[in-house]
Amino acid sequence: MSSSSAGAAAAGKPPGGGHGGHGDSDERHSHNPHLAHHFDDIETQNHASRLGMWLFLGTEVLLFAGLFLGYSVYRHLYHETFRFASHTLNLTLGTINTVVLISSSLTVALAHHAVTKGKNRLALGLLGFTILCALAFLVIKGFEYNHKFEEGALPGKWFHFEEMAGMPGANMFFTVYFLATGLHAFHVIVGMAILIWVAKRLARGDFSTDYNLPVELGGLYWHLVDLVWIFLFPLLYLI
Amino acid sequence: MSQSASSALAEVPYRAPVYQEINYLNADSGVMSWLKTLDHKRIGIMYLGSVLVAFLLGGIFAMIVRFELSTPEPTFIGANAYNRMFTLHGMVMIFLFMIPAIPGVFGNFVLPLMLGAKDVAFPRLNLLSLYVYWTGAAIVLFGVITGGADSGWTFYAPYSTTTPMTLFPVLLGVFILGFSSILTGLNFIVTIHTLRAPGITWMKMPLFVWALYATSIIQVLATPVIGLTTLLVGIEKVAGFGLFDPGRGGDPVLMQHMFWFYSHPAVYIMVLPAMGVISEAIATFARKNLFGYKMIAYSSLGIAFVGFFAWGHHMFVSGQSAFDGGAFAVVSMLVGVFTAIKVFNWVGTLYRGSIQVTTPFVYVCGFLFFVVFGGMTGIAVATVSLDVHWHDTYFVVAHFHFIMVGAVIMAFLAALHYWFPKMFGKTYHEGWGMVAASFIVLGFNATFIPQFLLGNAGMPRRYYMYPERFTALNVASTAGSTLLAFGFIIILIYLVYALVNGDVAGDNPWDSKGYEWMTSSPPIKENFEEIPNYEQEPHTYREPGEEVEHVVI
Amino acid sequence: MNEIMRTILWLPEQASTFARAVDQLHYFVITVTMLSSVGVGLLAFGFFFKYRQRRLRASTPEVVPSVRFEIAVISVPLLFFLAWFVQGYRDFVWYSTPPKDTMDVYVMGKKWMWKFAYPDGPNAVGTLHVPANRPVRLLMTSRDVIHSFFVPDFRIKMDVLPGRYTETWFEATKPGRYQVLCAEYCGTWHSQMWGEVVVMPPAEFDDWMTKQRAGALVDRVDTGGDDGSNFHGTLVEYGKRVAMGQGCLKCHSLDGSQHIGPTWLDLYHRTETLDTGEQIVADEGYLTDSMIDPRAKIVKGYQPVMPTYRGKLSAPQAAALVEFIKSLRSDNLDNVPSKEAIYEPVRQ
Amino acid sequence: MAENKKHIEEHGDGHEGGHGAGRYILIWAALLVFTITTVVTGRMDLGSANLPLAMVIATIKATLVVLFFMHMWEAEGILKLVFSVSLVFVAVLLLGVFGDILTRSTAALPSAANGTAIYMGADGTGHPSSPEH
Repeated sequence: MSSSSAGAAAAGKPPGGGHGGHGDSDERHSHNPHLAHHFDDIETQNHASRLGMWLFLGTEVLLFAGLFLGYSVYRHLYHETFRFASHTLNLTLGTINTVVLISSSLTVALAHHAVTKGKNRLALGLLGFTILCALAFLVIKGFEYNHKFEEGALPGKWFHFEEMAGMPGANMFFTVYFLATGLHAFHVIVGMAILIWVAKRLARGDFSTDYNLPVELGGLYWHLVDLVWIFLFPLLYLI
Repeated sequence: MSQSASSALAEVPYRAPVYQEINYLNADSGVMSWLKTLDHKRIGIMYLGSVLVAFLLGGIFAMIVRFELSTPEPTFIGANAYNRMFTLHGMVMIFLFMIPAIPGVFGNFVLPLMLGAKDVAFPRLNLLSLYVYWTGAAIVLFGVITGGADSGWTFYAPYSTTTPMTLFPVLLGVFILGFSSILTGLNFIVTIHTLRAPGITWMKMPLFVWALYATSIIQVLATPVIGLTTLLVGIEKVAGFGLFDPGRGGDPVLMQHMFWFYSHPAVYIMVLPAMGVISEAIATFARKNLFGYKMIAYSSLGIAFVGFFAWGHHMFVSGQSAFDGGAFAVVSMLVGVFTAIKVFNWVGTLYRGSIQVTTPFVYVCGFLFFVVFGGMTGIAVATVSLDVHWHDTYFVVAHFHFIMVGAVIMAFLAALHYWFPKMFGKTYHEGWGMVAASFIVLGFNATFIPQFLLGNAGMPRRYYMYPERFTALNVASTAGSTLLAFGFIIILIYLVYALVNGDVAGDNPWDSKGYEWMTSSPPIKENFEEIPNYEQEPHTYREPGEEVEHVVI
Repeated sequence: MNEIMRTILWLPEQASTFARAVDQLHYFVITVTMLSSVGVGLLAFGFFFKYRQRRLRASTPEVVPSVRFEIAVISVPLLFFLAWFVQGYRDFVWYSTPPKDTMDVYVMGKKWMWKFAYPDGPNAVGTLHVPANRPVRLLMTSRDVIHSFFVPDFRIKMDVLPGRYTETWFEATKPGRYQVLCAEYCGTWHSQMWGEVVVMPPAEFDDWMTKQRAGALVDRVDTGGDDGSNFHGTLVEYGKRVAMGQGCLKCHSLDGSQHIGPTWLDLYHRTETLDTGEQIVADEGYLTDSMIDPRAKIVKGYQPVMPTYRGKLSAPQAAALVEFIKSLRSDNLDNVPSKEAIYEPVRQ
Repeated sequence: MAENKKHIEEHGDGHEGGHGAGRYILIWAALLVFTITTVVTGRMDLGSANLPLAMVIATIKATLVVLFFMHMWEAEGILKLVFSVSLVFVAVLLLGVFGDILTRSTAALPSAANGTAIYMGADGTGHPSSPEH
C-alpha cells in the first residue's frame, strides 16, 4: 500500500536517482553512477537520503503516537480492565516475539556492518536471517491472533470474550490490541519487503564498501519496527 | 543566462522581451514525457492543472450550497443532497485544493529555482507524491459518486461511523492524500537542507522558502495523525471496532482531539505558503527590501510550532474540560501575535517603496485586509466566552473563509499572476486582470461579511433550512458568491487566452530581484545554464555598490 | 449604546445574565478588530498612493525596523489578546460552573428532537418551561450522535454527547419564548432540530408545574399494553419503536448492510427475486404477509429462519412497521423532523 | 567519540568508526537482559510502580536501539534534531489530551457509570452493542 511504496521509495531513492533518465547529462559526475545529476557530491546526496529517511521515521513515530494516545486514554479510564486484559494475552509468545525482533535488529545492524567491511556474503546471510525472523514473528503473531479469535476477543460485534464479560472497557483493550499489533504487523510486512529487495540487490552485487546506503536505510526502517514493538510489548502484555 | 544581473539602472536601453525558445515545456514532447517526468517544474504544472480542477469542483459544490440557502425552505435540492454538497465542498476544497495548492504548484515550481538547485532532493518521490495525490483524489471522487459522504469534512464520530452512507472510500482517499502531503513536505525539507546553492545561507533564503520550510515541518509531523484518525474512523465504520464508539465505552471527544491535532496545524499548512507568496510579491512590487526579514522568517517557524499547541480551541463546548479550554485559548493568542508581526512587516515594506500597481499587487492588498480581519476574528473566537455563542455558527464559517478564501486564495491568485510569466513566458491582460480582481474582492466581501452577521444572529452552520429571520443576510451572501464566481470565470478565460495568445513576457517582467527570476522564463529544463551568483540578498533592490538611504523606524 | 451595537451586529436579544456580560466583551473585541483591519487596509492604500511608482527601477531607501519597533508590534497585540483572554476566560469559568441552588432539568437529544425531563415533573418534547430569574442547570445526554444545545438569546451552547452527561446552566432574565437550535451537525434534519425555551415569571411557573403534576396523576398512562394508543409520536416513530421491541433489527439492518434477513433500507417497492425464481415487488401487502407468514415467500439467498409474528403484532403495530419500512429510503434517511412540541405524560 | 566524528567528516557515510561487530552484540545482550527484567517484574504486583518501571525499561531499550543500532550516537546534529522533534510532538499530543481527560468532571467521561446504560446504541436498535451492558 502507499505506506510501503513511500518507505520503499524513501529507501530506494538514492540509487534510483542514479539510474534516472538524465543522470548522465552532466559530464562532471559521470565517475559515480550512484550520484544523481542535481547533487554536487555523493556525501551531500547520502546526507539527503539519510535526512529523508529520518523524517519519514518521524512521521511513523507520529502515526503510532495516535494509537499510543488511544491506549493511554483508555488505560487511564479503565485501568483495572486493562490490567486484567493484558494478563489474558500469551506472555510466552509475546516474549519470544520480542526476542525474535531484537535479534533481527541485531542481525540487520550486523549486515550493514559486514557490507561496509566488504563481507557481502556474510551480510547476505545476516539479511536472510533477519527476514526469517520477520517471518517467524508473523507466524507467531498469527497463532496468537487465531487463539484470540477463538476466544471471541475480536472487538466490535464479534466480541464475546467470556473471561471478561461485564468488564467496562474490555472491548476497548482488544480494539487497541488488534489495531496496534495489526498496524505493527503491517509494518513488519513492509519492512520484510524492503529487506528482501535490499537482499536481492546485495546478491546482485550492487553494494560495496563505498556504496551501501540502501542497506543502511532499510536497516533503519527495520529498527523502527523493533522500536515500536519495544513499547507495545510491555504496554499490551505486561501491565 | 540571467539578464538582470548586470542590467540595472534606468538608462539601460529598452530591449524587447524575448521568449526562451528552448525550455522545460518543449524539451520533451508527448503525454508520456509529462507523466514520467522527474522535472519539478512539470510536476508543478501538473499539480496546477489538478488543483484547478479540484477548485472548480469545490466551487460548483459551494454554489449549489449557496443557491440552496437563498430561501429558508427547501429551494431545489433535498436535505441529504444538501448535506452531501457541503461535505463535498469542504473535503474537496481542503484536501484536494487548499493543502496541495501553493506548496504543490508554486512550491514545486519555484523552490529549486529560488535555491539555485537543479531539482528537488528526491525527484522520484516528488512524482510519486503527484501520483499518490491523483490516486487519493480518484478514490475520494469514486466514494463521492458511489456512496456519498454526509458527515461534513470533519467526520466527527459517532455520526460518521453510523451514517448510512458508505463513507469508507472517502476516508481512505483522505488517508492516501495525506501521504502525498507528507512526501511533498519531506522532499522540501531535505531540499532546503541539502540543495542550497553556494552563497545562499539560511538568512539569505527567500521568505517563500522559509514559509515552505515551516509548512513542511507541519506536513511531516501532523499528517500521520490525521491518517491514523481517518483509518480508525474508517475501520469503525466498516468493521465496528474503533476507539470512538460511546456504546463500547469509547470517547468521541478523543476523536476530535486527534482530528484537530492535525486539522488546526493544517490551517497553517494552507496559510503559511500564502504568507510566503505575499512576502515575495510585496518586495517585488514595492521594489524594496523586506522590512524585518528575520522577524518574518522566524514568525513562520513560530506559527508552525505554536500552531501545534492550539488545537483545543475548536473544542471549547465539545465536552472538553474548562481547564484544557483555557490552556488552548491562551496559546491561540500567541499565534495571533506571530501573524500580527508579519502584517506589520508587510505594511512596513510598502513604506517609501516604489509601488508598481499590477493585478497580483491588488490581490496582495486584498490579502492584507482579509488576513487582518480574518485573523482577528480568529482571536475573537479563541476568546473562550465569546466562542460559546459563535461556535458552529456562521461566524466561524465566515472567519475561516476569510482565512481560506480571503487569505489563501488571494495569495494563490497573486502567485498565479506573479509567477505566470515565470511558468509560461507569457503575460496576461492587465486590464482584465484588474476587472476580475475587483469582482473577486467585492464579491468576497459581499459573500462573507453577511455571514459574520448571520453567526452573530445565531444561525448554526450546516443548516439546510433556517428560520425566516435569517433570510435577508443569506440572500445577500448568495448574491455576493455569484459575483465571486463570475470573477473566477473571467480569470479562467483570460489566463487560458494568455497561455495560447499572450504577449511574450521576457525573463523578468516585474524587474524582481527574487532569486527565481535569475534564470530565463520559462526556465530551461536544467533550470540554469550556470549557477547564478547569489552574493546579494533575495529582496534587496540596492544595486551592488549603490549607496541608498538607510532608515530605521 | 448597548442597543445600538446589538442592532448593528445583528445580535439576538439578551435574555440571560450571561448574554449581557458576553456582549460587552464582544463589542470591545469586534470594534478593535474592525478598526485595526480597516486601519491596516487604509494604511496600505495610503502607501499605495503616496509611494506609487514614478520612475522605472527607481531606487528605494533601505528601511529596517528598530528593536523598539519590534517590541512594540509584539507587545501591543499581545496585550490586547491577553486582556481578551483574561476577561473571556473569567466569563467562561462562570459559565461552566453552575451555582449551587439550580433547578435541574434533564435534556436528551436525539435525531432530531429535544426531550426535557424534570426530576419530579413531566416530560416534554420540544419545549422547556423554566422560571425567570432562577438559575437552571441542564444535564444533557444524547441517544444517538453528538448534538449541541444552542440558545442564541442566552448566548449558551453545549455539545450533547452520547454515553455521558455534559452540563450547562443559565439564568433567564425576561419571560418570553426563545428558540433552541442544534448546532452540531447530526444528519438529515439537523437544520430542523429546533425546540423552544419558554421563560415564565416565577409564580406562573410554579402554577404551571403544580398543574402538570396534578394533571399527570389523573391522566397517567402505564406503559404496559403497547398498542400505540399512548404513543405520541408519528406512526413512523412508533413503527421504529415496535421494530426495536420485537427484535426485528436483530436480523434486518436499516443501513443497507447484509444480515440474516434482507435490509429494510430501500426495501419498499424494491423488486425482489424469490427462491422460486418469481419476481415480486415489496409493497404493503407483501411486507404485511411476510410478518404473518414469513416462510411463504423467501427472497433468494436467504434462509427461511424468520419466526411468524402472527398474534405477536397488533394491526396498528404491523401498519406502523410498514410505515417505518417505507420511510427508510437512502435518499430520505429517516422520518420527518418533529416541529411541534409534543407532551408526554408523566412517568413515575 | 571524537575520532568517530572526524571519521565521518572525512568519509561522509562512514558510520563504522572505531567500533566493530562486538558492540552490536553487547547491545543485543543488554536488550535481552532488559527484556527478561521487564517480563519478570511486569507480572509481579508492584502496585502503582509497574507502569513506570515497565516504561523506564522500555525507554532504556529504545534508547539503546536508537543510539547504537540506528547510529544516532554518531549521527549529524540535524538527524538528532529531526527525531527529537518528532518525540516532542508525541509529548504535545499526549499533554493536550491528558490536560482534558484528567480535568474533566467524572460525569463527562465516557466511563461514567451509567454511560452505556443511557446510550441506545449508535445504530438506533436500542440494543446496547457492548457486551458489558
